[in-house]
Amino acid sequence: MDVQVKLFGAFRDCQPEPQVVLALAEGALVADLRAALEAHGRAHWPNFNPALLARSAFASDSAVLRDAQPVPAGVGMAILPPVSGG
Amino acid sequence: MDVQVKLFGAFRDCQPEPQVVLALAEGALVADLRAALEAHGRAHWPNFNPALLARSAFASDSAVLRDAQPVPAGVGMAILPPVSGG
Amino acid sequence: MDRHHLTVVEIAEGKLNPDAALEFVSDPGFGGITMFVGRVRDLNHGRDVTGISYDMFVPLALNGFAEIAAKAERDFGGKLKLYIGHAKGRLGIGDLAMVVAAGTPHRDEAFRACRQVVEAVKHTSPIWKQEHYVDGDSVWSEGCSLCEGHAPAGGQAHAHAPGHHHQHAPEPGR
Amino acid sequence: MDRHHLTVVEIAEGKLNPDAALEFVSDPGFGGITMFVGRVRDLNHGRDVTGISYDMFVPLALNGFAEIAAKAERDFGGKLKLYIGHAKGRLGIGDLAMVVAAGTPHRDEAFRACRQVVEAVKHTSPIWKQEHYVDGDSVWSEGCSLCEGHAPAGGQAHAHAPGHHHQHAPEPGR
Repeated sequence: MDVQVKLFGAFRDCQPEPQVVLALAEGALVADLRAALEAHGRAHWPNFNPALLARSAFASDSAVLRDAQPVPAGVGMAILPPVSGG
Repeated sequence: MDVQVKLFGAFRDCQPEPQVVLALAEGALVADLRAALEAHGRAHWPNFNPALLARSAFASDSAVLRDAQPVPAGVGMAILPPVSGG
Repeated sequence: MDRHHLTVVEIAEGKLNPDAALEFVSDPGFGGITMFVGRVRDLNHGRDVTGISYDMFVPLALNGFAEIAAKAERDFGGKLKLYIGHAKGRLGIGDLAMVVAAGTPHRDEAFRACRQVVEAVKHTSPIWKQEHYVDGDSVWSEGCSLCEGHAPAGGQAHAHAPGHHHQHAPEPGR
Repeated sequence: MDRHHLTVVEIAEGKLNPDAALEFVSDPGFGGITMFVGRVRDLNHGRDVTGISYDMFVPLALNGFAEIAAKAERDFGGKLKLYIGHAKGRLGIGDLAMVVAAGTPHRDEAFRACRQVVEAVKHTSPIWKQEHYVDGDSVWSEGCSLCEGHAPAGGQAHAHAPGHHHQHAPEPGR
């Protein structure tokens, strides 16, 4: 399945478009999505920072999802670097 | 010497005027002023509350004065019931 | 002391202005502002309140505000602007009794300075309130004694915890 | 949840309004209101700042604000109105980044609820800031990781003390 991942914070600077689309197997976990984004970053983003990705979380529109959870089907995802609001 | 004492809070209800004038000996301490006000209250104020006076402080325009301090000459004084600002 | 604005507003002449307080404590170097607004509420200890009269010994109160501000400046390192305002006279429900604002570079100091100043004003300022009830009765609130043994010399806040409530002294307006 | 107003304001479309926040959290039964205003300051870690861009994942942020408000309501007994507002986009020096206001019957709860909400928003909301410097450079601020091991599940504030500052994560706007 194709999963769209919106980019936020420092990931905005990796490419002009605000999202990437990654191909995952059916039933993939968030950990698989993390691995796919890391592979994509290493392949396509000259300024990719794997350490930042390791400290970043994945989320749907409504909740942060843990690595052991499945990627929900048909839902846009987002990659969230460490936050610094306010 | 005559000392004017401004009345605040619940002491406002003891008489229509907002102050009393009490006669004290030269060199009187705040403790003497306290005794004089108590005598005045017992003599003239039907609703006088000695317990409230015991919890009240005397002050000039610029500072709270302790019982052991002299009453400053030529300065208006005030009787301050327990405070409840804000 | 132009970093601190200290004011008593007679209700017949005007109202406390939270906007002016925010504006006063703002600074290009400040990232955090905390403001407290105390308002007259409609119910206290189960009695319907129609208003509160605030009596105040104004010169001593302003003197005390200046001491409170000076202490906050010492405690929070000098990079601090403060606004301390209190109303005087007969207030109705919802009227503003007190506005305190603190501006500092970082938020932690803004929160702590604002809280410290509010508690000091409430516990040491020569201000008295008389609650007026629907049934026509009026009662002067009990409060904090300023006598020795009750409060330290110098007019500074005594050692009440922030959440302190007097057993002998309900705090009707709050 | 009409006791809580949760909003994100795109700077191109408007500004955060502290007056509206005060108004919203007011109630005839409330004696205490505490408000925090976060503003962009001109200097951080010795570098002259010209502005900050706030990036935000808006639907998740609003969801998080609602969780933060629900937790505050549980923690402070339900008699609470909250306003949580955050700006989005490119802000200049002095612009308001964040406004949080809490109204409660008594002041202690107002102070504690306001502080708790501010810390939760800063530590758990999907909001990122990019500082812009006089020399033309821009840097994304480090911050709080939302990964497991860093933050608990459920989007609630993690166990930072109120005065917490990240060693790895200076807090430039504050």
